Amino acid sequence: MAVSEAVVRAVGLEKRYGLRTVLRDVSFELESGGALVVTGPNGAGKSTLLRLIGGLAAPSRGLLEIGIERRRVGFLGHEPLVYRELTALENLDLYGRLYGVPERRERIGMLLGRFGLWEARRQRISSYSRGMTQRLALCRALLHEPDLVVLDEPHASLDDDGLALLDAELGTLAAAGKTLVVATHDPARVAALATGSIALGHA
Amino acid sequence: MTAYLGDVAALARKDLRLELRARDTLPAMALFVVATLVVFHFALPGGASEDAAYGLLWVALVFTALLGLGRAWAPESEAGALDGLVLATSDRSAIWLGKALATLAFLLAAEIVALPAFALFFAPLDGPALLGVLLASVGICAVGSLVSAMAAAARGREVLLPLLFLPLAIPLVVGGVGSSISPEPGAYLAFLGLYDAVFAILSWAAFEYVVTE
Amino acid sequence: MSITRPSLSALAAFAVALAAASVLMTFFVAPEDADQGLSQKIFYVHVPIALTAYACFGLGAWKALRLLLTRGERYDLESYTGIHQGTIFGALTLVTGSIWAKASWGVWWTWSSNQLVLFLVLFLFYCAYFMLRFSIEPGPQRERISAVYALFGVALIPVSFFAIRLASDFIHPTVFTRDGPQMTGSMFAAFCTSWAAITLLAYVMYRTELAGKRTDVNLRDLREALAR
Amino acid sequence: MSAGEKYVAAAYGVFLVFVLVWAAIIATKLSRLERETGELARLARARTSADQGDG
Repeated sequence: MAVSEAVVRAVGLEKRYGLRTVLRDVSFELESGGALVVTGPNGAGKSTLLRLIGGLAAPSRGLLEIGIERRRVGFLGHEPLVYRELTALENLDLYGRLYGVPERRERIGMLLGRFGLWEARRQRISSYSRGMTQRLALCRALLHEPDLVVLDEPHASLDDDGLALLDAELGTLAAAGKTLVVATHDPARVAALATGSIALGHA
Repeated sequence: MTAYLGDVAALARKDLRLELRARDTLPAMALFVVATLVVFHFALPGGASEDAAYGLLWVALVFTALLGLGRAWAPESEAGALDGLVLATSDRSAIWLGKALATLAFLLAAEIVALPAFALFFAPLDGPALLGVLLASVGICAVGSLVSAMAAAARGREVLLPLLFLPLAIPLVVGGVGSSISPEPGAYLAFLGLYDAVFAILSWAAFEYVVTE
Repeated sequence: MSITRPSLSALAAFAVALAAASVLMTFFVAPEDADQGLSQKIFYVHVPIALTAYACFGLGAWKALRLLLTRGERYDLESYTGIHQGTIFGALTLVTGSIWAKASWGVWWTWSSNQLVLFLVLFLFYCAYFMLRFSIEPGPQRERISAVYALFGVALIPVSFFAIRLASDFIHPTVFTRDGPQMTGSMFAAFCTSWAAITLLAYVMYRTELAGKRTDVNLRDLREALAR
Repeated sequence: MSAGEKYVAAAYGVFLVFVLVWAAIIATKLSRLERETGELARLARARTSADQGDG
């Protein structure tokens, strides 16, 4: 099997917000199709590391190479990154146009159906529960069939069938050879998929 | 190029849809500008010249624009939507252009209310004056959208926005007032066009650096 | 400090020498102005300060452009210090300008002197630069936003210059601005020495402040390294 | 002093005062830096002697 070169490579990564150093000396490699699990207590910088990988922030020091073009990355963060006063359809339609998703309507319909939001597709996000908002954020993150999927504590605020849907989705993504980065407090849940893991302590 | 304009159109449409739904910026701007004109009526001493009234129109327009600009990036900062746009959009200047066009639409809508009210309360507005208002409004929205994005990244943005915006608006006020009261408004209109060109290009090129972390 | 650039102390010494020369030439060589008399001597210090302020704003904008293009962190401090100097000299321009206005026209402030009005606008603009800078968390975004604002400033200078000239047509139809006194040879020589002296002094101050700010950054890194 | 001389003196005086004030600000900054570097130097010396102690 050809050695699959690293899709994401970090060497001595450091991130500083103001005078606070949030990430210090983080190094790892993630090959294509692999799944990196990021663990660590709250405030250890998990979300910051994922924002760096997702392309939402630049490292203060150190090297971060991402072999995938920014718009081929799917990002799920603590914030849903949607407009609360728009409906699910309107949000996904906007992002579909920006990402240039082919057959946008069909793809949106399929995703909303798969994540159980089809009935609520015309309701505004402000009327959604936290679990429904999290599912919509998942639809937005997967809308453009990204090659690299970055998920920051995706299991948070999901109910049981939401969790089942998510686990199934992670399975299909891994099977499809997508590269995953998952930050979680419950590594057991994604242990089956993980090809690598990194534990962040307080910098 | 069409993809870029597609992005701009989708982003501007999103703002118009949000405004029609929430209806919290446009009515406020229209009411604010008329109320300001009425206050100016009482503020103007009896014998004040007509020129002074034109000057006050521009003060009213600038502060009405400030009201709109203060809310320009509010929808984006709610559920982290700006990060979503920064990730999804191929050329981030489209985010600025979409916002500038939407803000211009709101400002023009407020002016549709303000200008007849001004003509009614104070003095007539001829062709060059209206063109001056249009050209200045373009400049206000181009620079204003960028500057309010800067303020959105800072603490105390409500206080900061006027401080950042007003010095940049001074040339627009000069051009606008000049086009209303000067016998040959041509020079002032040309100046407004120059301002719009210079600062629109600068804002268009600089926006990428303002929103990326 | 790279050795190719002259050392700070040499520059400082040269600046002092130039300053002394300019004072001598201003008061003992250059003849008094025909109609303004002695008060015209303020010109030799007011105009060079204004030109130095422009130079500092230009330097700040140039470093800002370098920061945006090359993402080199060192340019942020240089741009910030340059604009800090520019704002100080801008304030000085306003003060010496109003003294000159009082001396030649009997009023502390006049809207008809285009240069004074321009500096008032720029002073407002650049004070907002510091308000903006200090309300954002230190980091790459603050550096870039400050840099963009600095570039807007340098675009605002010519635009405001035209605006004020256009404005003076309808605000003050009766205009009595002085468009720069005609200068004989020795007056011009005195002006040039004074200009060189003040520009050099500003550069020395810029380099000194920059050294201070860089030391602050180094100290912070050291303190963090030792604290661990 | 005639009015003209007063204003010339005022202008140059303002510039001189400014330079002195600026020098004073730099002086205070210098003394602060000196104190901080002193503290750090002591910390470093304490650190190195501690390393040698249990080295």
